[in-house]
Amino acid sequence: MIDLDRVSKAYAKGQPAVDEISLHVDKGEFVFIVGDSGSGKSTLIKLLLKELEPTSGTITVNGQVLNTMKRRRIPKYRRGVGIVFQDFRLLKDRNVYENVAFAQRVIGYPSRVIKKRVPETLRLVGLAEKYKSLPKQLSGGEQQRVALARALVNRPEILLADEPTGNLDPGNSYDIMKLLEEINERGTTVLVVTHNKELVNTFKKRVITMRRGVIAHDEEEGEYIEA
Amino acid sequence: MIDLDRVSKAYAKGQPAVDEISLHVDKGEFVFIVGDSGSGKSTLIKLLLKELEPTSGTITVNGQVLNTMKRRRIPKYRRGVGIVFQDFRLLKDRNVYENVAFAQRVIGYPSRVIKKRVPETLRLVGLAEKYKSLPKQLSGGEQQRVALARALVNRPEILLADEPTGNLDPGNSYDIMKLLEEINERGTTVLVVTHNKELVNTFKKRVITMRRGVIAHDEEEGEYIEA
Amino acid sequence: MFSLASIATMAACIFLFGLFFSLVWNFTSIVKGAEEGVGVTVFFEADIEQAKIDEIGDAIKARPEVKEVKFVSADEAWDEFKSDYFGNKAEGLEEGFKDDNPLANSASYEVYVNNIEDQAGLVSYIETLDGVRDISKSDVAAKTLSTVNTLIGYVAVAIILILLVVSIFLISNTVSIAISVRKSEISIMKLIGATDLFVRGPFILEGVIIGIIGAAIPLGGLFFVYEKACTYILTKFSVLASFINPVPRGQIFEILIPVGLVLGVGIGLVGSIITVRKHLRV
Amino acid sequence: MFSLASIATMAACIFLFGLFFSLVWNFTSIVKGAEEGVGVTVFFEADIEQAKIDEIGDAIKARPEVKEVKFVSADEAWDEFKSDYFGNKAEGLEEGFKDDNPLANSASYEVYVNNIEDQAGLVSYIETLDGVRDISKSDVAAKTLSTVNTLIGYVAVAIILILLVVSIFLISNTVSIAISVRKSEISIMKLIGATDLFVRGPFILEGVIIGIIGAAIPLGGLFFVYEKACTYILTKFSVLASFINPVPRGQIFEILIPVGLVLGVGIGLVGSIITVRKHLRV
Ligand SMILES: Nc1ncnc2c1ncn2[C@@H]1O[C@H](COP(=O)(O)OP(=O)(O)OP(=O)(O)O)[C@@H](O)[C@H]1O
Ligand SMILES: Nc1ncnc2c1ncn2[C@@H]1O[C@H](COP(=O)(O)OP(=O)(O)OP(=O)(O)O)[C@@H](O)[C@H]1O
Ligand SMILES: [Mg+2]
Ligand SMILES: [Mg+2]
Repeated sequence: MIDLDRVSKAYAKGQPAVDEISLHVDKGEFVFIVGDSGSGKSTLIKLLLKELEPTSGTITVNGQVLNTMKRRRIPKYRRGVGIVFQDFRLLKDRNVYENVAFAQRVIGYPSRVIKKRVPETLRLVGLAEKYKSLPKQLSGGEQQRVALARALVNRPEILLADEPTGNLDPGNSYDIMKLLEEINERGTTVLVVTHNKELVNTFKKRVITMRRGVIAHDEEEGEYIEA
Repeated sequence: MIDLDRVSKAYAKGQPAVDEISLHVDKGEFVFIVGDSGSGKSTLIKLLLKELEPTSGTITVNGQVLNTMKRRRIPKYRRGVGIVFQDFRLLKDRNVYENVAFAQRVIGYPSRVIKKRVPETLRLVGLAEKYKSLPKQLSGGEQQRVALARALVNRPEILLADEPTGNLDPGNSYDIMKLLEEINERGTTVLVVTHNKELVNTFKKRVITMRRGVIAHDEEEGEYIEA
Repeated sequence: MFSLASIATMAACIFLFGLFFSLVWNFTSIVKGAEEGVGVTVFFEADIEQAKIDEIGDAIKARPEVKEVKFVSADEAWDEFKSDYFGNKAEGLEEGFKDDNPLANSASYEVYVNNIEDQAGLVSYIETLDGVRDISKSDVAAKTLSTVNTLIGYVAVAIILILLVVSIFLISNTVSIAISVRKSEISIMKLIGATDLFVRGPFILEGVIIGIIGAAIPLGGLFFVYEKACTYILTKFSVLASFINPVPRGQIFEILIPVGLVLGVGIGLVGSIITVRKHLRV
Repeated sequence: MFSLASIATMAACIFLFGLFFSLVWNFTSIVKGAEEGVGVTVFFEADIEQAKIDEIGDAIKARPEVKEVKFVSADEAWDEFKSDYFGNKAEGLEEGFKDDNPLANSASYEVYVNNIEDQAGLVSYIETLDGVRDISKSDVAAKTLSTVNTLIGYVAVAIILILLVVSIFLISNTVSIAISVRKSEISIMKLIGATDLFVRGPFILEGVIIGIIGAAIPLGGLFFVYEKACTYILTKFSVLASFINPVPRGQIFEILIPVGLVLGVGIGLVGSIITVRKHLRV
């Protein structure tokens, strides 16, 4: 499903943010990515979305080599990837409903489907009542859940979630992680970047630990390993 | 030090975000504020900074009634308060150094002091090397630490930190919380909003638990209580 | 907010454009009018017969470049001269001539051409006609007017062009700010999997709407003000009524409205396409 | 990026303003020149003595509104008439008069006033003088010119005002977009404890700098182009050289430069003060 071959990404001269990482994730896997602040987790996620280009190395997703992908094929690729950004990136001038619906409109779903799927997904993340609010009228945790709903609404093949519970209370965090697990069980490949030690240790999934741009540990049914 | 008398804040008709809260915090206290997503924690912090006006009730800080404070006295008041916003709010077009230095320039510190204090504070949060980066060149956790450095650099009387470790790994989070404790021990009154159950339980401070705008629990040396 | 600013800028620029367009057109038409008042005078040989004079007149009238031919008898010539030269205070002078018209021999045709540039050619032609003694033409007046005409043409084109360039510059400037404010929105859309087309669509529509509204407002305003302004000037400055003849509203707006709309929509469209494209590379 | 846009807008507007300011001024000066060419002609009673004529001349010259007095003898009058009326093809006509000048009695003074509006008063005065038979003045010409002058004055003021208003509108529009982009920056500053003054300071400075740069560029450009344009027009349209006399560069820019700079800085300043104030309420 996801293959990285000696991938590096350097923003500037010096120590690269991602340093010759090789990695394989199978279809249907659930992977936690953990690591210190600044160890390159978000950079990795951005590489997988083709938001960033690697400095060197090859990234292959679903048999498609991202490095050489034609510009006009990128949108199609991204539609198959659900993404939760660390900084949410909601559309400021649209309300919750429209933010989530946007992901569906992009693909061209008929409004009949949108009208059903969007409220459904909002209910899933516990925001059914806030559908009319603008992002700035939401609490931090609520914004984060909108971002999650947007990533889930299309039932993507791959879900990349960068710190999806950073602004959520433990109860909410657990529910969300449970939700991701369910989605994973239905076939979606899930990569979750998180700092939540408790959750990582509870869910017993594959854990990739990053340190200064390299993979320090990679364990099935792993535990959160501190630096 | 901080006194709230039946303070409410309603953004719109219906359920207020903060609902008739009365609260007293002594000078030099260290308080955790916990609660579900959307329970009104950030609203409370914003009320204390006078970013928001309460719908009803009286807020008194340091003997000054915020409700009736004259517009031109607000800047002076805010300078005595260090604040970490949940969404960081860094100045996008200034680098890390300037973002932190800004809090000192506002007060009119001589540049001699600024040149000493800013690098010192950046070292404290582990960002000494990144002083030249713009916010968008930082990882989520790094941005959060810049926000913290800005709040600390003036050694404020009161520190309000809204989710200061949400984007940090456990190790970093612990260090930061330890730092806040130290600062508290030097006399600063500290209010920390957090979802980090482990930290709350480790540090054994006063814990205020909010639920739907009201204070559900308020315990000295408390524990994180889930809904 | 930002669309509003774009519309306002668009409206202001097209207003200026329309204003100067009308002004310049009227001005050119005034000069054109003055130009047409400059003719040549054709004198005949002494003791020529009236039949011969008529023949010459017909020959001149047959030329395509001729607009008007006017016969001036010797008496008319003298009367005209007196009033031209002495105003209406010529009584004292008249005594000196009484029945002795000094211009007795000076019956003539006054010939006016459609286009001052054709005058020289016409003169050479008339000179070949039998019975023509002499042709007087005001070389200086003709040449001056023709030059003024060219100069005004140049200045008019220059002004219109400058206004056009400045307008385009200003509008695309505003549109580009307005869109760059949405830069992050555009990049979010693209990262969610929107195609360029999908992102661009609403912006292009917006550009067109901005163009239409931004053009319609000033054009409508000018349309209603134009006649009022003309009437006002003609009544307030009634002395000028004889030689200022405003270009009819229909004639100006027949051109100004389509040009204005095309300009507005075109700039709105091109402005948004170009600026969106800049932010699409995500 | 946004300051750049503000500077560009400012520059474009002040450029237009300066352009029309120079154009209008030159135009007014041409009309003024034409106006000064319209004089009155004073005829004397029959068989008047030269001494008396000189006396009248002195009396006229003594009037403050008089710009120039020119004596025209009878012979000169006839020569001038012939060339005025028949161009340089008057030989045939001359035969009819030979030594018999039809204007024998028509020596005159041509009197030019500084200001066409004073002409009527001067005429009434001259009429009271002893030995003056008649005064001819071209009422129509004087009145027309005076009206054209007023009209052009009106139009000029209207154009300059419209340009001014549009410029101010456009610039404050741009400045306000540019600053509203920084709305969140301003609110962050205020929440950190910055006073209004502290926040406003840099924006005001920026406004002033935008004003200075945005005014200096077009003013500098116009300054260098102005003389070139004048020379170009005068050589290219040399026929006009006699009655187009460009206003000297120094005279125009003595006023245009301070006005432009004050405008630029003023708008930049007021624009940023007003728009920052809107965002300061945090
Ligand atoms: N646009 C950029 N330009 C330059 N350097 C960058 C940029 N983005 C990230 N970096 C640097 O690259 C390194 C890795 O950043 P990244 O965002 O991948 O970290 P992370 O593992 O997601 O950290 P966190 O847990 O704090 O979010 C950091 O040191 C950061 O400062
Ligand atoms: N500007 C606003 N307009 C309207 N409603 C708002 C606004 N800001 C917050 N709210 C609502 O008020 C409630 C409390 O928000 P607040 O930000 O205080 O929550 P919080 O406790 O900080 O939550 P979190 O842990 O998710 O950050 C939420 O339901 C939120 O939707
Ligand atoms: Mg990150
Ligand atoms: Mg909050």
